[in-house]
Order: sequence, then C-alpha cells, then structure tokens
Amino acid sequence: MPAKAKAKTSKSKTGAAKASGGRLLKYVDALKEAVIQEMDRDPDVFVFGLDVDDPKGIQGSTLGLQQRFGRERVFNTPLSEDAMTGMAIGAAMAGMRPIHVHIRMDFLMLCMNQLINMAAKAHYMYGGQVKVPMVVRSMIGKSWGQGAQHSQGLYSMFMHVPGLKVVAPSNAHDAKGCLIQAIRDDNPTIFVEHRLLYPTEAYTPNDAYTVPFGKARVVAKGSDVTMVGVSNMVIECLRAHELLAEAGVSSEVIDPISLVPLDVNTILKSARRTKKLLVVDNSWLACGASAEIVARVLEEAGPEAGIRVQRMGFAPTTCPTAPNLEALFYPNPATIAEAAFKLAKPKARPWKPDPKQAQLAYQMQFRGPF
Amino acid sequence: MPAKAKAKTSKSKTGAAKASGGRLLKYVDALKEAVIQEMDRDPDVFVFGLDVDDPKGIQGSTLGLQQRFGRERVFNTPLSEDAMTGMAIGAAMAGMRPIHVHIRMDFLMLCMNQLINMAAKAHYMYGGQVKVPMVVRSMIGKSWGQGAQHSQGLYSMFMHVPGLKVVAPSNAHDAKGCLIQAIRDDNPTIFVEHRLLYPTEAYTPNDAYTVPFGKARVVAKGSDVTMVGVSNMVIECLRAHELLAEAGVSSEVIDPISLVPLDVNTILKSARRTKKLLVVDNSWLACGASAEIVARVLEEAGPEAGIRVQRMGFAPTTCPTAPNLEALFYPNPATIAEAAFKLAKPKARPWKPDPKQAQLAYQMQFRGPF
Amino acid sequence: MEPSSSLLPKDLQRIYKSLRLIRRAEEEVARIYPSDKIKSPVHLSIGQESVAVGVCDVLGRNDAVSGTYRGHATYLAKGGSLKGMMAELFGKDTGCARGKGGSMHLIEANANVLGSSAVVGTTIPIAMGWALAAQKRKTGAVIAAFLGDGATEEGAFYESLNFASLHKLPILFVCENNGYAIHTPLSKRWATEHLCARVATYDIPTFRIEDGDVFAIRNVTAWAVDAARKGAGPAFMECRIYRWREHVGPGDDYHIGYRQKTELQPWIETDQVEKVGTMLDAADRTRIDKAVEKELAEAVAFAESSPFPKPRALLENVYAG
Amino acid sequence: MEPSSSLLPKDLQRIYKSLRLIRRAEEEVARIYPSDKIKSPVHLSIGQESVAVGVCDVLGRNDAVSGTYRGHATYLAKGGSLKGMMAELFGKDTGCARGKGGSMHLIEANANVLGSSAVVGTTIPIAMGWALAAQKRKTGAVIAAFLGDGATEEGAFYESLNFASLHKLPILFVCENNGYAIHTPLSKRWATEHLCARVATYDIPTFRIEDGDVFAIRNVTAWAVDAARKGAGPAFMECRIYRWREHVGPGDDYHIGYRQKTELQPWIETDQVEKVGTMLDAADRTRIDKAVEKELAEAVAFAESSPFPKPRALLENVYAG
Ligand SMILES: Cc1ncc(C[n+]2csc(CCOP(=O)(O)OP(=O)(O)O)c2C)c(N)n1
Ligand SMILES: Cc1ncc(C[n+]2csc(CCOP(=O)(O)OP(=O)(O)O)c2C)c(N)n1
Ligand SMILES: [Mg+2]
Ligand SMILES: [Mg+2]
Repeated sequence: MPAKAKAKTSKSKTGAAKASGGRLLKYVDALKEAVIQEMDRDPDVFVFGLDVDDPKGIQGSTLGLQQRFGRERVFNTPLSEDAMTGMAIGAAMAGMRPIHVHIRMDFLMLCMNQLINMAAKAHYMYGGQVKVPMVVRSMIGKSWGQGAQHSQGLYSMFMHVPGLKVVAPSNAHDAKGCLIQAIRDDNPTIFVEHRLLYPTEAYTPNDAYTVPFGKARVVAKGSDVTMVGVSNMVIECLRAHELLAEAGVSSEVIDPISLVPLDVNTILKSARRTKKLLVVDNSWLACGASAEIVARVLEEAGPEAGIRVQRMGFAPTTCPTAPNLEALFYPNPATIAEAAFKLAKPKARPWKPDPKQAQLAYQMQFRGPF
Repeated sequence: MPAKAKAKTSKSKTGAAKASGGRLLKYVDALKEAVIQEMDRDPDVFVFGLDVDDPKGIQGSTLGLQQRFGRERVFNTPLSEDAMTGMAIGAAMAGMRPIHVHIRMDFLMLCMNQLINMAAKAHYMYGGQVKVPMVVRSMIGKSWGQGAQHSQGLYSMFMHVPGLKVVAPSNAHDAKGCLIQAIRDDNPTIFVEHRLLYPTEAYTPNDAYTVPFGKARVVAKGSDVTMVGVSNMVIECLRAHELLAEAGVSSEVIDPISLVPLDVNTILKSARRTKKLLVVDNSWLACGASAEIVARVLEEAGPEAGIRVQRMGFAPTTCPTAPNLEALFYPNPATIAEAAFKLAKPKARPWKPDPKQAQLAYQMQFRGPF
Repeated sequence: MEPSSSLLPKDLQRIYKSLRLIRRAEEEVARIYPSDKIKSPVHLSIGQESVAVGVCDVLGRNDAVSGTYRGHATYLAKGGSLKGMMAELFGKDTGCARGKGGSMHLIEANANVLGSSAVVGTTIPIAMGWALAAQKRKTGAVIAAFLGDGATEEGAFYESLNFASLHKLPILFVCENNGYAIHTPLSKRWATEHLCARVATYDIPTFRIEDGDVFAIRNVTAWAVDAARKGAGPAFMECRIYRWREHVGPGDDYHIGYRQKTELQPWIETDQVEKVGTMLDAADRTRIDKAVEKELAEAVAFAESSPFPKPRALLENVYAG
Repeated sequence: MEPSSSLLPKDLQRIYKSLRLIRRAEEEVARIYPSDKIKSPVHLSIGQESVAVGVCDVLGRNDAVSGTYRGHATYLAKGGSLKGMMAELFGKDTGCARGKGGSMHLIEANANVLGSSAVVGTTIPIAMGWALAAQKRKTGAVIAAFLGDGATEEGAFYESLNFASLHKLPILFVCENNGYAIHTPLSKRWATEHLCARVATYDIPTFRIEDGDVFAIRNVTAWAVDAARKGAGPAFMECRIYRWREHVGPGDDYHIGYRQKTELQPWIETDQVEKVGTMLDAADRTRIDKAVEKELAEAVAFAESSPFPKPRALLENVYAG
C-alpha cells in the first residue's frame, strides 16, 4: 500500500517516529491529535468554522473537540466565510491563535479579501506592530463527481502573495507536525489537506513535534528522473515510482511539504543529478506551484545544468463530473509514470504501465461522504 | 518619450493605425472611445461599477458616458463588489455584455468567489448551455504612497483558472483594440489597466478595431537579450532598451498583450535566438505571470536551446509607502537594464546606467489623484 | 389554506403531477444510488417539493428560476427535462449539462432554469443579473431566486437585496428555510429569526409561510410576480419547510443525533404531495401516478442507455465561441 | 444636547483638546500637502471629529478602536501619537507604521488603535475578532468599530452584525454617515435609509444621532460600553455627519458638482470644535489652543527631521518571528 510505503520512507527520513515511539495513525486523526495537543498546551488556541462541531466533524478531523474543550474554544459559525476570516485575523492580532476550518478550499474564494489584503499584509503594513498567527485549514475535494466547485487546489494564489505561508503535507506524520508548526508560527498559514489523504496511515509519534517549514523531503531515491509531487500527488508519484522501477527507470520522489517557504535546493540538487524534472501538481499548471518550482529551479541552475523539465496537473479545464472525464482530468500513477519514462528515456520505445496495476488502492476504496 | 516611441513601434507593427488614419490618443481616452463605439454598435453592452458616473469618472475613462447613453446603460453601484459581480455574470448569461469597472485591482479580492467559482466555470459546468461575455476592467495603482492595498497586480490568480481570459494592454492602441475584442468576446475577460499608463499617448485608429488575443508583439528588435514586459513594464523595458543600446547591448522587447491566451511562440522564437530571457512583471514572482512564461518557454525549448532566464517584479514584500522604499519595491528602467546587461554579457564588467537618465518622464510627472 | 377558487381541476392535476413527479424522481434517485451508477453527491429535496411547485406553477416559460445545489425540485418544477436530469446524475453525455455538472449544477436554458451552484449563496446575485437584463430589455419576465436559510448568512444576500430594491428589479427571493445548514440548526447561526423584518427594511414586501402549503406559496408568488411585472420591484418569501432525508445522500439521518424524528412527524402529516393528491378524483390521480411512473422509467432507461461523454469532451466548452 | 451634568470643566477641556488637536492636525496636513512632503493619499475628517472624540472619550486604555482609511481622527482621539502619525504621513522610519503604511494604515498598538484599512469594510470583522478575544479572555474590554456609510453596503457588515449579536460580543459599531461614498450620495446606493431598523432586527440596540453632537455621541457610547462590559453584547450607533473637505486630498470640492456648499452651512454653524470651545473659560481655551499648536509644531518638526527608513527595511517585517 503506497501510503504505508510512504510512511516508512518518511519515518526513516525524519527519525522522529522512532525517537518517540509512535504508531500507525490516519491522516485525519493526526490532524486532530495535533490540535488537541496544542490546545492542551496553549489556552489561546481555538478552533472554529462551519460544521466543526457537527456529528461528522469535518470528516472526523474535529470530532470530539468541542466535548473536550468546550464551546468557548471549539465552535461552529454561520455561513459567513468573509467575516469569519476577518474575525480570525482580529483575534490573532489580539494575541490568540485561531484555527479556521473550511471543508473545501473552493470556499476560500469568499474570503480572499481578508486573506490577501489583510492577513498577508498586516504585519508589514503596520510596521511590525501586529502579528497574525492564524491557521486556515482547507480541504481539496476529489472524486465521485464533486465537480467544478468542490475540487480546486487554489494554493498558488496564496503562494503569490508575500506574508502568507502555505503548506500541503502528504501524510499523517507531516500533517501532525506541520499543523503544530503552523499553530505555533506567528504568521498566517494556509494549510492544505487533500480529502483522499484522510484515511491514509503513517507512523506518527505520540508526542507533539513540529515539521519545519522550508525543508523538502526526498521520499524515494532514484537516479534517472526527479519527480516532485504536491500534497496527494506525492502518493501518486510514489506509485509511479514503483511502476517505473518495473520498467527499469530509477526515479527520485520529492515532497516539498511546504510551498511557502519553498525548499528549492533539495529539488535543485536532485534535478542537477538526474537532469530530468517532472513536477506533478494538484492544480492547474498556469501560474501554479509547478510553474514556480520549474522557474525557480531553472533560473538558478541555468542552461548549463542541462535539466529538462515537464509539468503535470489538472487538465486545462474546469473539473467535470462524468466519471470517465474526471479520470482524464487528473494525473494518475500511470500517466505520471509514462511521462517520467519518456523524460528519462527520450529515445526508448514509448512505454505505458498496465492501467490495472496503476490504480491506487485508496482511490478505488474512496466514495462519499463528501 | 518612451510612450510615444512605443506607440510608433506599435503602429509600424500592426499597420492598423496607418490603414484607418488615426491620431495620438491617450490610453484613458482610448478606453473610453472603445466603450463608446461598442455601445453605439451593440445595445446589449452596458457599463457599471463604483463611481463610473461620478465627476471624476474613473480617472476620466468613463467621463460623459452616462450623459451619452443614459442611466440605464451607465450606472453607479453600491459598495457591493461581490453581488455586483454576480449580477454581471447573470446579465451576461441572459445575453447582455456587461463591463464592470473597478478602480483598483485589489478590490477584485472581494469578488473572487463569483469570478473563480462562477464566471470562469459557467460555460463548462453547464455543458455549454450558457456563455458569460463580460469584461472586468481593473486598474493597478502605483506611486505616491498608495501602499499595500492599492497597488497589486493580481492577474496571475486569474491566469491560473481555466475559463477566464486575461489581457494587459500597455499602450493606447492596444487598450482600445483589446477592450473592443474583450467586449465582443463570449468569455469573461479580466482587463488589466495600469494607472500610470492612462496619460500615455499612442497613435490610435479612429474606427473600431480589435487587437486579437493570443498574439504577442515585438515592440523593439534586438539580438543580445529578450525582455518580456507585462502591462506598464513594457514601457519600462523600452526605456531599458534605450539605456542598453548606449551600453552596446541590443535587446528585443516583447509585449505579450494577452496573458490568457498566451503567445509563447513569439517569446520562444526570440529567446531561442538571443538565448537570454528576462521577464519583467508587474507583480510578485512566485506563481506569477513571470513564472508561467519562464516555465512554458523552457518546458518547450528544453535544455538544448541553452536559454538563460531571469525574472524581475515586485520585491517579495508588501508594497511600502515611504517613497524611498517604494522606489526599491518596483523594477525600473535602470534595474532592468542592469539585469539585462548582466544576462547578455555575463563576463563583462558590471554596468549600471546613470540613474538620472533612467527616470521615466511619465513617472516623474505622476502624482495624485489616485 | 384552501386553493384559491380560481383553480380548476386541471390546475390541481397539474400541481399534483409536478409534486408527484419530483417526489418520485428523488425516491428513484435514492433507490438507484446504492448501485453507484450515480456518481454525484445528491441533495434531495424530498419534503420540500411544495416550494418549488407552488412558485413555478405561477411562472411562465419566459420567466426564470435559479436554484441551489438542492435543486432537483426547482429544475423539474420549472420544466427541466427529467431525462436530462437523470442522465446528468449518471454522468452521461445526454445530461442537461453534458455530464459536466452533476446533480449540483442542473440547468435547462430552454426552460429558463438558470443553473445552480455548489457554493452556497452564489446564484442569488446571478439571478439578480438575469432580472436586470429582463428589466433593461423590457421583456416583462420575472425570476424566482431560490436560496436556503444558510444562504441568508452570506453577505452577498444583503448586497443583493439592497441593489434589487434600489433598482426595482423583477425578482422574487424564495428562502426555503428548513431550519438546518447541513447539521447545524438556526439557533447556532442566526442571532434572531427576524428575517422578514430585516428584508422589509429594504422596502421589499415580505411573506412568511409556516406550513409549506403549496397553495399559499402559489398565492404569494402570483401576487409578487404580478407586482414585479408592473415594475414594483422585488419581493421576498420565507417558506418554513422540512428536509426529510439526510443533507447529502439517499438515506435519512435521524440516528446521528442532531435532530429528532419527532420534528419530522408534523410535516409528514401535512405532506403536500399527499394532500393535493387527495383533492383529485381517484381516477385522475391514478392516471397521473401511472404517467409519472412511465416518465420516470423512461428517464432512467434513457440515462442508463446513454453514452458517457467522449474523451475529447474533456477539452470542449472551456471557452465559448 | 447639553453635556451631561456629570461632566466637569476638566472633562470639557479634555474633549475640547481632542477636538481641537484633530482639527488643527488635519488643517496642518492640508497646509503641508502642496509641498509634496506628504506622499500619501490623505482622507481628511475635518468636520467629522466629534464622532471619534465622543466615542473615544468614553473608552479606556484597554479598550480599542478600529478605523477606516479616513482614520486620523480615530487614531488621535484614541491616543495615537501625533508625532507617529505625522512621521508616517511623511513616510519616515519613526512613523507609527515605520513608514510602511501611510495615512490609510495608522496603528498604535500601545493605545489599542487596531489599524485601519484602505479596502472599505475590511476592519469591521477584524474588530469583531478583537472583541471575541476580549470576551474569551474576560478582559472586560470593549472595541468601537468605525465604519462609513459606504461600508454598510458590503456584505461583511451584515455577516459581522449577525455573529456579534449571536455571540454577544463587546463591540460598538459606529457608522459615520456623511452621506457620500466618494462623490456618490446615499440615494444612489441605499434602497432605503432604514439602517438602524435593519440593524435592530439582529437584536442589537441602535441609536441615531442627527447633528454630530459630541455629548450625545458620548452618552450613547457610555451606555453601550457599559452594557457591553456587562455582557449585553453589541450596540450600533449611526452618526449623521458631514465631510467638509474633498474625499481625498487637502482641498474642498464644492466646485465639481456633486454637492452644493449650502449643504455644508448648517454643519459649520454647529461645528463641535467651536461649540465646545465656547463652553470653556477663555483662558483655558487659549492655554489649550497654544498647547495644541506646540504639539503640532513639534510633531511636524519631528516628521521633517526624522530619517527615511533604511533600504534594508524594505525586506523587514514580511514575516513575523
Ligand atoms: C459558501 C459555502 N460555504 C459552505 C458550504 C458547505 N455547505 C454545503 S451545504 C451547506 C448548508 C447550506 O444550508 P442551507 O442554505 O440552509 O441549504 P439546505 O442544505 O438546508 O437546503 C453548507 C454549509 C458551501 N457549499 N458553500
Ligand atoms: C471595497 C472597496 N471598494 C471601493 C473602494 C473605493 N473607495 C474608496 S473610499 C470609498 C467610499 C467609501 O465611503 P464611506 O464608507 O461612506 O466612507 P467615507 O469616505 O465617506 O468616509 C470608495 C468607494 C474601496 N476603497 N474599497
Ligand atoms: Mg437549510
Ligand atoms: Mg461616507
């Protein structure tokens, strides 16, 4: 199971899991555990947003928090994303540490004014007199015909604007560590969660720990081609990594973990070695994270490094609902592997993995609730 | 004066000005003329937005329209950007052609939900049953301490999302032709105007004409380095072009005009020849237009083309108001020329133009109103 | 409320047919759902049909509606094609949105069903734009904009009320107040329940209907549409109503704890489908029921047998023209 | 209104000092402006001082205000440093925002001046967040959120009213209704003028003051702050007021045609600076006027002589910590 494969890699890389014990934990539970531990530690942390206290508790990630911490610290809101975001900013400026939860990233479009014009800028435009330590949790939807407005990964809009941090952990270990880091961070952080990651498991330490921002992780070693995945595309790349191995291609997979700050060096080092860079994003290409990663790498490396690049992401269309079109809309392990193969072996006979093999276990399992 | 220099180039390139007569026209008047001619032609076109009918008429660009076309077709609105944008979409879906005017691009953050989740998607997610032929005019502010929230060029957010078109004409000729094209286009178009361009003049045909989207223009020829400017950065690049000439560097300047669709080929062709590409944007680099242009060019060209790239744009900070900091925040002809020189002649002794010479006439003239 | 005396038997039959068709269509969706043939999140309006039917029965073909993601009823009541809807839910090329929209984005331009949105509140200003176009073009048409109680918490709602009243736009705002946004009751979301009083401060006539009565809804709509056609501007109707099933999906949700089944009981007792059914001649009712079943079977068969979109459809319709 | 009997001469002196300081500070800004030393768009509140002063006179140091881009008065009335403001307008490193904010983004954390915004309406929910924090931390503090009449058209205002009332937050919304948004009168923007009635539907106590009377404003604030401290929740005050100068910039604008100078006349006659001034002993008034001039001269000199930020400041404060 790729999620576990990933988890093991992650464990061996960080060493953190081993150090403090740890156990297999689901992504969704890792999110919750992070919040519980931080709320226990710091009375200024509070959680709010639409449906955080309802019987489904944001797909389980906030379930039981209100019972544990009370209505004062865990509360539902009206459907008023714009004002609720401003409220979080104001509370943060007053010294608290709000966590604002959105069940779909698409809804952030309703609060862009507060996020872009206030949260990102307050510290600077007020000459350092205030800080805005807030976390905006937001989920990317996928599958089962969620369609145009419940499937977007709009983080590149936030990457564009100085003053915000943006993280997109791909596994339970990083989800917990990044969320704790985000809560403790003195800046507004856009925290990106992919719905399909929620049930995936990884070894996760019991105690509180942070995963530092700005440090990418090599989650699979290889020498022929470098693949960078964002959020759940890390998982898809890891599966492609296995498929590629069967075709004799050795691929390196890198998880940037945080997009702002972005650890270009780790990617650059790998790409200098393999001379092929495939960036697989969870969104559209134009002005997306993939554009930034490619531009940064090649601006720094220069043509003498001889790196060939390619980007993959959403098809340049709105997300359709028909299942066959939806399948074509997203990169998947097979299309990723195919592209990576072609990059790595431009002169070899074109190769495609067996599509059956390429299905991800977790994808086949997934269906509603949404 | 560079604006005129530019205008001449533009004229000779398009031939349009010559063909139908034409005269020197200010950018601001070109915008208005485009709207008048389209409103005369098509009764479904209407103009609305905050302050379109007030005594200042959006810095003059809507002045007199209400007197000419009446309150039915030219009207002011309450401060309700979100609902007014939805209204434009609904009117467009009903077959009209609204032009929604915003005096600052920063305010579009209030209507991102409608623009991203509805305008961009309606045609696709409704299976082609509706069209959304609307124009969103928005101005980028600069200078005189307008600061954090009145200075942003946030177009890359719109470039990211399929379904929207994005244009940023740099001179009066293109302003008129692009605006007419945008009004006639059956898709939602984000129309980007830079405040500092308003008083600049260019030869502009009297009659209605369109400037096609997706066709970049080489506005100055050169062989040592390719510079791509966005919106008013075209003007800054043209001035840098002159400064570079004095230092013996021959630079080519390209104006993409439309960012979506983007004419990569024209840029690619030039960059293949000069092997140096400097993209100068009117916004931040991260996930910006400059990232996309660089990524597209290098993805297509491959390392064998040997193209060295560099991006310039806003400093990675919020826009400050202190005049000395503001000056550092933006690229200017001197810093552009310096960077282009270094790109073109990496082994030469570093060179800087005389800063006095590098001041743009229009920049020195500009001050409020804002 | 009794049907107004001007309603003839054929009117009652038409209203019943519409109520019955919607109820049965959604029951059918729920029946099919576990087969996984419908790969689209469905928000059923079972129990809420009378709002859409009462409103749309008054509207003409040139009038329009805009709906929410809980929009099957609005779509069907306004004359959206049942086949087009079923095929859309199945993700087929013959769907009303060519398989690109799904259950939350039903549209039928021919019947002036303006399309619905999965982002709460989004269609309110869009409906207003349609009304603006009708006003500018002097078509005499009116639009009914449907919204949930949750949507009244979004700022765009107030921005829209202000503008619609200021410009006297021909629009009827219809709030389907079912007391919940997903699982959250009004008490956690509304400072007060003075919604009508608030809307009235915009000089918009308001009406509140407590019991989902299809005739009362129809009467208010008739008044409002008539006034709007005469240039009097917008009106607002709040309909208390009840969602019988779960928020999303085919089942019910009385077991998960946020509401009690006792809340449902009075609504079942005043079920409008049944109520109007009993007003008909038994023979008429049987005939209509049969016709509904036939239409339904045909629509499902149509959806089943229709092809999925061709792969190239992925790249079509990104840009118009 | 007469000052409430509990006001002592020293209270009147304090209020006058505040009014006078603000008036003179802005006149001074207008005087300096043509020199181009102030490179920042200035939105003067000359004529509107009594709102800020009446409200802030009641607030304690631990209470807060949030202002608009027309925020000099709010900032100064709440105890923001005049030197910090002048230096900020001059773009100097000693400015209250280190020369990074300008006139539209005045802030003074020490005095709980929460900062203002150039995007209309933005600070309303932010003020609410500050109130939420005060409530959760049980500090007993209250915030006054200033907003223009234009800001009441933005959806965020209604979203904020609803939430503030629902959670009984300690916040006083203060609407400075000067009848215009830039050059557009209420009649083109508001469907009706029933603003207080609308706000009252959220169960928020509302007050409307027609004449800018500083004592009336002070009295309402005293009531509202007291109620909020006791946990009664928000209140709302609409103050009719008049902007004497142009929307942005140092001059006036009666010549450009959107309003007549006759509108101004009654406001000059009831000018609150003058009115409170005449209530003082002549000697006290002279003393205060002199002190104000001295402060002002010092502030201008401070701004003039302060250094611009160092170039490296450009890259500072992008991220905290
Ligand atoms: C802007 C926005 N915020 C949150 C959601 C998540 N959401 C989906 S449905 C819903 C409840 C809406 O309630 P209501 O408007 O009363 O409609 P109902 O479902 O009761 O018909 C919510 C909060 C959304 N779709 N859009
Ligand atoms: C969201 C937004 N829309 C538009 C503008 C442009 N604008 C600047 S000031 C202003 C008028 C605001 O009027 P009001 O709230 O009454 O405040 P006043 O200037 O009268 O004090 C407008 C429309 C803006 N700054 N922000
Ligand atoms: Mg509801
Ligand atoms: Mg005003």
